[in-house]
Amino acid sequence: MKPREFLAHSGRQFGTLVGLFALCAVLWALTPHFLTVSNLLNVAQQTSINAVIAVGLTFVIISGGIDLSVGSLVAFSGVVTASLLQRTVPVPLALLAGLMTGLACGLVNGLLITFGRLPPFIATLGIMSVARGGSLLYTNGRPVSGFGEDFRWIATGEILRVPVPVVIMIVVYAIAHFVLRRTPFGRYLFAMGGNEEAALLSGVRVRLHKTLVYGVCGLLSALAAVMLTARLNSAQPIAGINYELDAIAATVIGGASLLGGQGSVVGTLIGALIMGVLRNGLNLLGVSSFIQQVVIGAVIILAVLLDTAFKRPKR
Amino acid sequence: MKPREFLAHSGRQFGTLVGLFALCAVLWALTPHFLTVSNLLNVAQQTSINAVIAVGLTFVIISGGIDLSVGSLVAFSGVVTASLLQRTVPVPLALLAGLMTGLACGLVNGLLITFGRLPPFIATLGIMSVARGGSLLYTNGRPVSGFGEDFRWIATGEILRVPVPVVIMIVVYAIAHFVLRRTPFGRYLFAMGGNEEAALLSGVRVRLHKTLVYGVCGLLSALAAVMLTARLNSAQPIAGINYELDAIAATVIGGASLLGGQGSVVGTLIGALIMGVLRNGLNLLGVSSFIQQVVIGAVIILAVLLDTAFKRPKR
Amino acid sequence: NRTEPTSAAATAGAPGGKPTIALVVKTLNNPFFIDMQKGAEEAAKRLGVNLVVQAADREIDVERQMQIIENLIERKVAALCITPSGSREIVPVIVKANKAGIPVVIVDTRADEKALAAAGGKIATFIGSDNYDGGKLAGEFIGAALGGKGAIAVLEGIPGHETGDSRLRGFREAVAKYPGLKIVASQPANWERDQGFNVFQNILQAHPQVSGVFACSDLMALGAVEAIAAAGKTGKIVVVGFDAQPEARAAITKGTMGATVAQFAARMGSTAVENAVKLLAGEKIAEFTPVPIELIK
Amino acid sequence: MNPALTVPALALRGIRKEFPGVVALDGVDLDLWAGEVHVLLGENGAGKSTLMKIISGAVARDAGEVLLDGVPIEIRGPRHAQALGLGIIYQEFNLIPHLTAGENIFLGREPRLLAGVIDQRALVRAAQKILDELGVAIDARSVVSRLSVAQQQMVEVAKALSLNARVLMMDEPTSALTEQEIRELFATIARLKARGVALVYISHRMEELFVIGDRVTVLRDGRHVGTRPIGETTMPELVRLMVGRDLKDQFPKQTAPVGDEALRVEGLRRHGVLHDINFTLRRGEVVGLAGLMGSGRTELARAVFGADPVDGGRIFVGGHERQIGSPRAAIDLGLGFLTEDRKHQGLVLGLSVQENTCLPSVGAFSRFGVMQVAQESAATAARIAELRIKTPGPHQRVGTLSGGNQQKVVLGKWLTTEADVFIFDEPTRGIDVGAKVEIYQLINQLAARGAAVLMISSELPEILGMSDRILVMHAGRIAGEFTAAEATQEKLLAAALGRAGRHAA
Ligand SMILES: Nc1ncnc2c1ncn2[C@@H]1O[C@H](COP(=O)(O)OP(=O)(O)OP(=O)(O)O)[C@@H](O)[C@H]1O
Ligand SMILES: Nc1ncnc2c1ncn2[C@@H]1O[C@H](COP(=O)(O)OP(=O)(O)OP(=O)(O)O)[C@@H](O)[C@H]1O
Ligand SMILES: [Mg+2]
Ligand SMILES: [Mg+2]
Repeated sequence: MKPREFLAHSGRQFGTLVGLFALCAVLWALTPHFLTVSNLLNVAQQTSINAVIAVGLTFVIISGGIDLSVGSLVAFSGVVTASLLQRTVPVPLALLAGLMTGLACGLVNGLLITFGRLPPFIATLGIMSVARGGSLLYTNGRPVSGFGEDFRWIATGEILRVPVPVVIMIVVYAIAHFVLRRTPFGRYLFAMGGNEEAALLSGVRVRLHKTLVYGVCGLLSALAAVMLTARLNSAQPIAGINYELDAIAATVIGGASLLGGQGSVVGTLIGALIMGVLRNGLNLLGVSSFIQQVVIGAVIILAVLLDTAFKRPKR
Repeated sequence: MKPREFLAHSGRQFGTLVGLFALCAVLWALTPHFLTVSNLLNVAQQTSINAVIAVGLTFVIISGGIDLSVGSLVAFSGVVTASLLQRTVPVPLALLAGLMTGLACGLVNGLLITFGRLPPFIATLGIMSVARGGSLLYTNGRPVSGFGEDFRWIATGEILRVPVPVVIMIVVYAIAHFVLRRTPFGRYLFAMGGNEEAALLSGVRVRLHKTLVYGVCGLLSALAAVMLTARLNSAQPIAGINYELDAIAATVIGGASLLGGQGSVVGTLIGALIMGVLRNGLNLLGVSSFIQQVVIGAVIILAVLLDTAFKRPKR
Repeated sequence: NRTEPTSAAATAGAPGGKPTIALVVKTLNNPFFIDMQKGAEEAAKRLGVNLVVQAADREIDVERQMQIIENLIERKVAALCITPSGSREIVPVIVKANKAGIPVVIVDTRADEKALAAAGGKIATFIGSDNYDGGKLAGEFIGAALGGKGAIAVLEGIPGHETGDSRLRGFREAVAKYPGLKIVASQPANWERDQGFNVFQNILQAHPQVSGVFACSDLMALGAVEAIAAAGKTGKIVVVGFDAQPEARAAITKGTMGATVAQFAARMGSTAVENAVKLLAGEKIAEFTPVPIELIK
Repeated sequence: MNPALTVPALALRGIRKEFPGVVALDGVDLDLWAGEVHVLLGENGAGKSTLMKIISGAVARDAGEVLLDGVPIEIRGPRHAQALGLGIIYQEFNLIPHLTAGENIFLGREPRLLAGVIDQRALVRAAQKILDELGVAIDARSVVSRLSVAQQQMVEVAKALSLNARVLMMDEPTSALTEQEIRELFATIARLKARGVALVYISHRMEELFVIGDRVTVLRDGRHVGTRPIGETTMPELVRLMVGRDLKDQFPKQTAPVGDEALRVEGLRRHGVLHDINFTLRRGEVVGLAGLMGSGRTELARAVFGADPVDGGRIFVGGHERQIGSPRAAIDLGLGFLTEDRKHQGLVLGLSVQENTCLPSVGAFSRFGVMQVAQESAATAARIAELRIKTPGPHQRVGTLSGGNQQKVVLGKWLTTEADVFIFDEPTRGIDVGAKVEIYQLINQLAARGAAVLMISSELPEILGMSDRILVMHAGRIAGEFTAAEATQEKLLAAALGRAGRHAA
């Protein structure tokens, strides 16, 4: 491809990447603590949970939907996993149960949207509230904490000197990228989001794949829940509040359109990293809490402005 | 119109209205406190703030956009108004300044979206954070409180035995309905949301009207801020957090599509009332707060399910 | 089988003629208020009254709390016990309760006295302790534990939130008495455990010399404890929290946390209900019932 | 004995379909034999597309029977129809904008490497092969949203071909194509026919059906009014069956007195698209603009109308030089632009007939910022009557109208404005013969009223029949200019191919 075509094609990603590098360069200039291996690993770890949720949301958003329930599903799958672990259920079984909880809730979202014909916003808003209430009821509003080292390895362990959460994130992204680009399921997500009617008329099983994509999103929320629970050594019924906003932000900064049909896993990763680096940097710089909010808002706007400048079409 | 056409045309509203009545009927059967004049006025008052914000969001959503910053703008305009009042600026002037603050911030949203070509989600997410930080900085994080009776009349007064906030809500809805249905601006919102390209080629000044609609949304947020400040006798820099979710929910329950081009002011009012009645009823019934969340989620889903059942199209 | 509302406010809406007392807390997503609820429930059972406990989903949602109280006034509960989400924002609704003839008991967080007087509202009693005092206790502890010198970090709650704000003011004031103590970082972690972790992890990067940390709530403190463990510094940093949650108490026993401030939520809940019942019986009660604030270490 | 010779490949019996307010089909029978091209004719809104959608599983019938090889079947949905070997090219594009041509062609039927993995290389190869066989220069890897309308249409054709269907329905496949592609398409149809595929062909270009049709069925108001072997019928008979009356003249050209200059374009340039464009339109004149697909006619219209930025050149309206920075500015100067792509640029499908008709004139229909509903209704009623728009009422959603009727609404939009310079880009695309004549008469009236009309069209007969003067574009330049008298189909084609013709002044 010619450079111009390349830019036109992957302009969004490229622009955001420039934004990320610019942000890093600024932080590097401002504080010596930013560009150290240990800090970068911290950032990667801190980003991993949002990044895993954001992948699921990217799928949903590409398919033309939205999922507001991810944060509540993090809480719900988290407390399910944790309470099983406390009843000394073997770790793999507890993990499986936690993941299945997320999957099941996600599928309920999907069924409400496809068979119930609810707008995704409403269905997932409803489930968000139900799952949150459910987690609180299930735990009586109290956190469930204290797990064995084998479980906590998910947060504290290292594989080839890379922290396990970072490894999980990388694996999830690799798989997600492959699924999106190389499997019929991924293709159909773009098709449904781009023109649902046309996808249906082309013989795409829209209901099936739409239901599935919410299931996948729920599953990834549950994975994030496991990571979060291991990290904090505790599962809380109020975990994950407003996580949907962070995840959607990462996805949209990464170039996905809320109208559907557009988006990429790589873009989302960049988006999540921008948010992670930004928060880390502000902490390192010791910026006062009020100013932090101003800066976060301004940087999000600037990063995406920079980015749209790269793909300004001629028309 | 024949009944069937009528349903096809305003099916969404009709269905939601049935949902609202069903909800009221259930509450009436369950508690004697629900169907009293004072309680209904109470519900109307409690709904008024969300309802006013939701009108602005309905406009934005019809035009194909989204505004996440409404909650922060409530806080920002609120503290601006309040601090002026405390400096004994005359009430009308302080009100004007507050409203202009909201309008100005809304226009900034609009300009970022039109001239900055940012996705509405990103622009308003950024401004949400900036305005929140701004309010905190401006007030040093402390609430600004204690106003004269003339200002508080906005919350405590009555006109013909109807509380002022309810009167404001009714007036805003009447005007908004008129604007949407009977003015070029309203027509353009539907056209832009339905097909921006076609609207542009039909001579609609898309940028102008898009900028304006965010301005209007900001203005209405500021009006809500005034109402809230008078009600609480205090303006908080952290007021309005998550208000956008309630307002979007009211809009979408009321039949608007987040894809744009669809929606109505009457529907939004019904949506806001469903949420208000539901919360009021649960309090009256003394339902425990965890179960409340489950019930709220379930009722939102049921209300809209009932509603889609009314306009199920044939293949 | 709907029952017509009876004329006497004190018995309305109460099956079996028992009066209904309402407790409105900031939120029930927080174990502190769950403890308060437990205490109140125990007292209600003991004294033979009905109790409804309600709260907003979010602690900072003052307007929602106001709505809840308005709705309870509509329901004509016999007495209201309130933990205000905002000390000044609660005033208008106290006035409403006054107008409806419902006595108001304030628990845990004071209603702003000046604002209350200006609005002509009145409360029956205040039961509780002061967050500001608690912050001071925490500051004094950390000063003593570090021998009056060292670098400390602070984890704030949601910026602009009153509860955190008072705790912080108390803490800062106490620390200021030690010239050798320096607050090198003060960052918001929004009352959340995972943010407590992330933010403290980042602070440790910039300030590895930190030897003490004060978090405005145990949730954030427990997040910081995990961050310290992840950095391999367990035992080297004094962590002080607030609220004395069971987990924090356990951490103190284990030695991973230094101290936490206890406010005895359950006792506040039961005292509130006891006072309300006395009010309904026409007995006189004290204007202020202090509940001790204590450092658990 | 081969069943293909004794029973029709596909037979419809007593098909009925009702939409709210409209009976779209009422007891329609149709036999499709293997190896025949069966032409379906009917006015706009007669029910042709609906009938096809019933076969393709996009629409469920209310009553009637579908027989495949004589066996009654139930078509459960589009996917099922594909599995049964029933393929279709829809009248309205059904492509996914952000996927490539190849990905669109094989959507839902991607070649697999393993069970769940797409063989992208095989996909591109196979798609490219089909496109090449069709004789179009489209890269299978190009994103569909960047293709021109004609190219998108060819992608649709390729998609249908890739199905290897035994019954293939084409709903106005040529409405967006120029001569060149139409020839390629007809060659393809002949090949399919020889292979024993049963084809249904819908078109409003009457001359085409005598070239490729074997039998023709006419629908009117949702009812079957006759089936004829092509050899045993004539154009007038078919027109009579369709519209219920005789049509005297297909191109009722009237010349109006030519007046002052209405629009003059000098040296208009847009990098890579338009090169040094000069032309003049006078009041009372109808100027045809011919050219091949991609020659830049639409680009020229957009540039003049202020929809695209230009790199240089001057535009004069009514003799005064004007800066046209936006469509709004163009409309205010009295320009009107009927776009070629009604679904994406012409209409807001979710709004009503009335709202669409009045959209460019909203300003004119409002006083003190308030819409004058009575005026709007009156104007809409006038357009519905003039253009014979078939709709249950002015408040019907435009998206539910038949393709031709949608096109009429786009036309009505511009007739409602006070414009006196009209740019019509493919104005009669998808419009039935009867209505075409009415539109030509409307164009005559506009010219007689003193308006200037620039008519872009890919139908040379229409250009030749209706223009006072003809411009031909080739590769972004005006490659020829002819008077009505001197122009012939051959001369225009030669100019369009860049081989002959003289440069415009
Ligand atoms: N989804 C729908 N809802 C309501 N009415 C519809 C719908 N689809 C089609 N119709 C109506 O059914 C009738 C037949 O439409 P159809 O599209 O089959 O016509 P057509 O013969 O293909 O016309 P054209 O030549 O203009 O394409 C029209 O009156 C149209 O308005
Ligand atoms: N959105 C677009 N992006 C990139 N190139 C485009 C776009 N639209 C059109 N083109 C290209 O611009 C050139 C001219 O466009 P277009 O095909 O619309 O011209 P035209 O003469 O009007 O042809 P026709 O009307 O027959 O399609 C073509 O090469 C086409 O591929
Ligand atoms: Mg058709
Ligand atoms: Mg064209």
